[in-house]
Amino acid sequence: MKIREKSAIISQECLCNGIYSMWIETNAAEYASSGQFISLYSNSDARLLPRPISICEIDNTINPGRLRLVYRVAGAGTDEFSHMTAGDRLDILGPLGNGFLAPVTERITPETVALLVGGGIGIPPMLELAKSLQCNVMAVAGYRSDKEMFLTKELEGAGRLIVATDDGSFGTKGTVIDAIRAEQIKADMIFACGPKPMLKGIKDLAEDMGIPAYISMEERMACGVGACLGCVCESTHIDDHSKVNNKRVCVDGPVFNASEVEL
Amino acid sequence: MKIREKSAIISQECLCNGIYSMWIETNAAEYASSGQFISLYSNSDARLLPRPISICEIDNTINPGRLRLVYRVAGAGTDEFSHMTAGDRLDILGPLGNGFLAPVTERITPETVALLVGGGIGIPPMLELAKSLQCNVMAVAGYRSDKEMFLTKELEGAGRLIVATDDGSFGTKGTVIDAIRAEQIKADMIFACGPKPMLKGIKDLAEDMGIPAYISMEERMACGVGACLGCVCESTHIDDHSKVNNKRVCVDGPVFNASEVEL
Amino acid sequence: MNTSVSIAGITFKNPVMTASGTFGSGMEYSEFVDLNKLGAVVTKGVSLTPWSGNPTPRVAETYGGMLNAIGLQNPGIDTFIERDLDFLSRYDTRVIVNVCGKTTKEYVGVVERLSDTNADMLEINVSCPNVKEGAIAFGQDPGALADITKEIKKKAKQPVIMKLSPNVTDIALMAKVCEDAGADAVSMINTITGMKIDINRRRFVLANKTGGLSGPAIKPVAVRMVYQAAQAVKIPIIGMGGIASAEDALEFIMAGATAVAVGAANFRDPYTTEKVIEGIGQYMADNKVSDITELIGCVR
Amino acid sequence: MNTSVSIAGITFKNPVMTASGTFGSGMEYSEFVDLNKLGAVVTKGVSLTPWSGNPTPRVAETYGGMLNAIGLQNPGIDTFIERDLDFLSRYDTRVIVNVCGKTTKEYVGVVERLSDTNADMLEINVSCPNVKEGAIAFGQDPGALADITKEIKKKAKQPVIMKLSPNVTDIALMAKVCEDAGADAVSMINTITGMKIDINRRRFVLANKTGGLSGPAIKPVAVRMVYQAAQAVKIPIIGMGGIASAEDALEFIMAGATAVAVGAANFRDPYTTEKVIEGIGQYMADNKVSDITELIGCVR
Ligand SMILES: Cc1cc2nc3c(=O)[nH]c(=O)nc-3n(C[C@H](O)[C@H](O)[C@H](O)COP(=O)(O)OP(=O)(O)OC[C@H]3O[C@@H](n4cnc5c(N)ncnc54)[C@H](O)[C@@H]3O)c2cc1C
Ligand SMILES: Cc1cc2nc3c(=O)[nH]c(=O)nc-3n(C[C@H](O)[C@H](O)[C@H](O)COP(=O)(O)OP(=O)(O)OC[C@H]3O[C@@H](n4cnc5c(N)ncnc54)[C@H](O)[C@@H]3O)c2cc1C
Ligand SMILES: Cc1cc2nc3c(=O)[nH]c(=O)nc-3n(C[C@H](O)[C@H](O)[C@H](O)COP(=O)(O)O)c2cc1C
Ligand SMILES: Cc1cc2nc3c(=O)[nH]c(=O)nc-3n(C[C@H](O)[C@H](O)[C@H](O)COP(=O)(O)O)c2cc1C
Ligand code: FES
Ligand code: FES
Repeated sequence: MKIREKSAIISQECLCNGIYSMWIETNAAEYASSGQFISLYSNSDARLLPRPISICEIDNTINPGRLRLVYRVAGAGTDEFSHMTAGDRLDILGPLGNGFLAPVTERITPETVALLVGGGIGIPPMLELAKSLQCNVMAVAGYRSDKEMFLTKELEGAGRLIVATDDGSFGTKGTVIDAIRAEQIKADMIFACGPKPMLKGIKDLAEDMGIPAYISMEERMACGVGACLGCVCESTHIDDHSKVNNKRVCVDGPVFNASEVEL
Repeated sequence: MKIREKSAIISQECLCNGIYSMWIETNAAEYASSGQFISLYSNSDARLLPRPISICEIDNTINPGRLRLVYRVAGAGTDEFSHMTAGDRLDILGPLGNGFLAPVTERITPETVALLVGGGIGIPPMLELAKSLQCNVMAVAGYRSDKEMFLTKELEGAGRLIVATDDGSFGTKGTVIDAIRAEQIKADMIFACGPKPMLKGIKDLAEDMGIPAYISMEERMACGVGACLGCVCESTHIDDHSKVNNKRVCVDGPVFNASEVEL
Repeated sequence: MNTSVSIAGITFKNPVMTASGTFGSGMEYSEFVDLNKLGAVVTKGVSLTPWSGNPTPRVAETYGGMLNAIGLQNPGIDTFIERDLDFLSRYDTRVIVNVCGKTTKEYVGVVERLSDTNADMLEINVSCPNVKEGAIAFGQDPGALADITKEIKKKAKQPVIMKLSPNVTDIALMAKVCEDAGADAVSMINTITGMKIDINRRRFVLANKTGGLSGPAIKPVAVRMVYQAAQAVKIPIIGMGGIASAEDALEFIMAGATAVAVGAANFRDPYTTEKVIEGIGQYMADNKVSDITELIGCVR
Repeated sequence: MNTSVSIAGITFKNPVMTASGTFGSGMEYSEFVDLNKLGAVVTKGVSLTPWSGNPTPRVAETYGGMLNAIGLQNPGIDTFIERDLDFLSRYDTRVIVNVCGKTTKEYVGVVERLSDTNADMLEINVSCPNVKEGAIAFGQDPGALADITKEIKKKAKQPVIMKLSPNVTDIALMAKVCEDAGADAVSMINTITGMKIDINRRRFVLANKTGGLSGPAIKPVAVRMVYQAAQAVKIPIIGMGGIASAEDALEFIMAGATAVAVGAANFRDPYTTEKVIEGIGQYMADNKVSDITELIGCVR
């Protein structure tokens, strides 16, 4: 069930330089699951297209009907959102996409070891995933430096957390891949979100380890519901929709088994 | 001196069905005089052109730096303004135009009898004019009915006021012209603002009476400063700017000697 | 109150359609919109074989509009008939199939495959600015446009709508050429070719460099073209380009469009088509218009 | 940091100009903008005799833009030289005079009258969509465009910029035609023909029915045309259409424009030209661009 409505902003805070966290109240929360995303619409009449933002947390217990979105100011739209405050209204459409658990073909048991990997602004969706997984969770989060770290406390609360920073100012120096290698992590499956080169690294790593990796992809979107074919990514197999090799990130994804997509 | 700035809304109230009164704080107030207008800019990025609104009152005594604008909701822009409340910001450009007293070629003495005629949403600029004239002021205001009357108290405060209503529910039944004829008003000059047919009536009346009439004209505007030639009205004489018969309402007017313009 | 209109003998319950390529075959939007309420669903362009379209990024936002360079990705006519037309057969709405091809032969091939299907009409896309061969090449040359229209008309079992490109000097001429070549209707406008540059990365935003501009920004151009075409031809016109409200739709109808289509606006508000239909009804009630056909081309 | 650009041997202190017809001759805006800071003032179109233009309403707002149908009202070349050129001679900025006419003879007449004035360059408006004769008729026909360009070049003492219409199928062809006919530069785009209908009164908003669309809405079309023209010709291009910020201006420059002009944006913010100039300087500083000419056409 997808909801198109004016949501209400409950709170907004700056987590660190350029990274904002926003709780919104919306009927979409009821239908949401980890790895899905919400399309946010600008209040400016000049900006018509949606800004897709992953769901970072779903509150269906203390304040049911609330979603947390954590985002980086990347342009005019996200800049506008970052200036909103409690009580402001924000047009949304969601939840959209498949989410992390839909494409998981393996059974997850309490014994399963799930490795969650987030790079930069790919970290937020890992939080709801960590909270919702009923198994052993290990998270690896990659940041530029210790000054740009966010959500680490929340992730620690959900399982073991390993941090990598590009400049080595905290945790392992290097990428999340370096950290996983350095810590010789073993797992039954990987979930990942982050920049393309990182996802490529995860795909290779998972192949080496002989385990499946479920990765969340990004692409420019227009409809967000699978109709416009704006957001495709190249798939290894013929896709069901267009019978070519293009899966739609907005409905076939954003989470794909890494072996399904070309990176 | 024309000011382009973000003004602050001090107060907003609905005077009667669809007519709003707004006080704004702006540096433009210092340079404003009766009959000039302010270009208001929408906060919507879809609406780029100005909405010209006449100055209804200038407060340079109690709260210097404030202007009153009284306007009718006519479309999307004025509708947007009507929803603004104290503290909101509104982009403005002004004061624009010549104002009522600039084109007055006669001398005004304390003995002069000035007849001020406003029809509907043409009434607001008469208020500041009535307040600023140092002579005998008689005002005639035309409304549709007693339910749509506004600014009558303020106008009464500034001189004698005669009201005409289309349906006769208050004052003289008929137009302002009917009222002036019925009351056999004598005056040395007329100032008028209102719909085109009314201005035409005033022009004819003034000719009959052998006195000058200064009328405020309306036209669609783009620049508001005389550069685009969007807002011209047909003039009886060759205009100075383009050497044709087109005066610019935004700078040559909005107030013209009725004998100067074709109606 | 009558809101139905008729084009080439086919009756539509109201003049509001979906613009090709912005609504898929209705499946994705059926979660929001009751397809039975629409005048017609106009499907995404379909070709003889599957097309994979252009590389990404395929869409970009512009002031009051958007660029797209999808490149006509589609599953080809076989899957389309089997899946999409079958899906649409369950709804009480008209089905207009948008057809694309690289050569006249390919267009005709698709048209022939559609002969004994539930497609009510065919819309021939000779105006897509985002593919190298075919498409816009036909739509920008009066001679080529006449030829392809004639070839298609020879084989088509259903009425044929030629979808025109705004990227021409004289839209009235192009509409006339279609009428003379036997087209049953014309639709306009397809997107206007545009470009966006990312000044920080110093490169094109779209992988295809150029894309087609659509959305509210282009509405005045589209209304003008519908008006000019309406003065030149007698066949019905389906108008589109920036429609996001009933007021927008009525502008097109008054300019001469018999029907209208909602495109990019669906992306911002999936309920747009239903709102446009309701709003037109409201306008008719408020203004005591008993038959929508009174409004078609009423401004001259 | 060098921000100066050169067109046909004339140097401009920066690439930012005013778009003809949106800035008068600078008088009205000199209250807001220091004209000495501008690359050039491009004046409103001037004809041989005074023109009274079209009836009102002449302007209408559209989503993210505006329509105008001024119809080239102007005082004629005599008053213009005496008053406007004299006014501009007091400023340290380049002066480009925009020229219009109904016949080739009229254009040439204006051009000749300008020979011994302080006009630095001439911009020939063969693309105004709002007058019945002349203007756009020349700008939409390659043959007529070549002819008028040649005639004007024969008589012109100053370098000649041909101002092109976007209402054509192939802008690259039109630019090439001008180059081949001897034009020193081309400028683009003039406005795109559009229309607005008042659905409540059921009539055209503009007295002229159609008008020219300008403003942010048209920017993607303008950038695309500048890019296409830049791939086709070697003469410099002056780009315009929807520029309201330095970012917008830089898109045009990277697409291939040597200079840019600000039009409708002046109406919303009279300080736009100065802000664009400052913003370009800021971009150059931030990105360590020492010479603006490095950016011209850098995206391909
Ligand atoms: C499935 C998905 C989930 C995402 N989750 C998050 C998240 O949780 N937190 C976060 O900070 N960012 C996330 N992003 C990226 C986010 O959508 C963009 O940063 C954002 O749209 C930029 O908008 P803007 O107006 O600030 O930038 P502008 O550059 O002004 O945007 C212009 C247009 O391009 C689109 N666009 C620009 N960058 C991207 C991008 N990287 N991906 C998709 N569209 C883009 C915008 O949506 C808009 O339509 C996600 C993207 C996708 C596809
Ligand atoms: C010199 C002058 C003084 C005015 N003073 C007042 C006043 O004191 N109070 C008042 O209520 N109205 C006044 N008006 C009319 C007022 O400008 C319009 O009602 C208003 O612009 C409508 O804007 P909108 O967005 O609500 O309507 P829309 O129809 O949505 O406006 C669309 C466009 O048309 C323009 N427009 C529409 N109607 C008019 C009009 N009648 N005159 C000029 N432009 C118009 C708008 O400015 C806008 O650019 C004045 C007009 C002028 C020219
Ligand atoms: C994403 C997208 C895909 C499109 N695909 C097609 C298509 O396949 N066939 C076609 O004829 N037109 C296509 N169009 C053009 C639209 O049908 C329509 O003519 C155009 O977008 C103008 O309408 P709008 O402004 O309401 O979007 C497409 C437009 C968009 C935005
Ligand atoms: C009110 C107005 C008047 C114009 N007059 C002229 C003119 O006299 N000569 C000309 O060549 N272009 C004229 N133009 C076109 C502009 O110079 C410019 O090419 C066009 O508006 C696109 O730029 P913009 O979107 O920045 O406005 C005029 C445009 C407007 C809006
Ligand atoms: S955004 Fe339209 S198909 Fe994915
Ligand atoms: S509005 Fe531009 S000249 Fe008056």
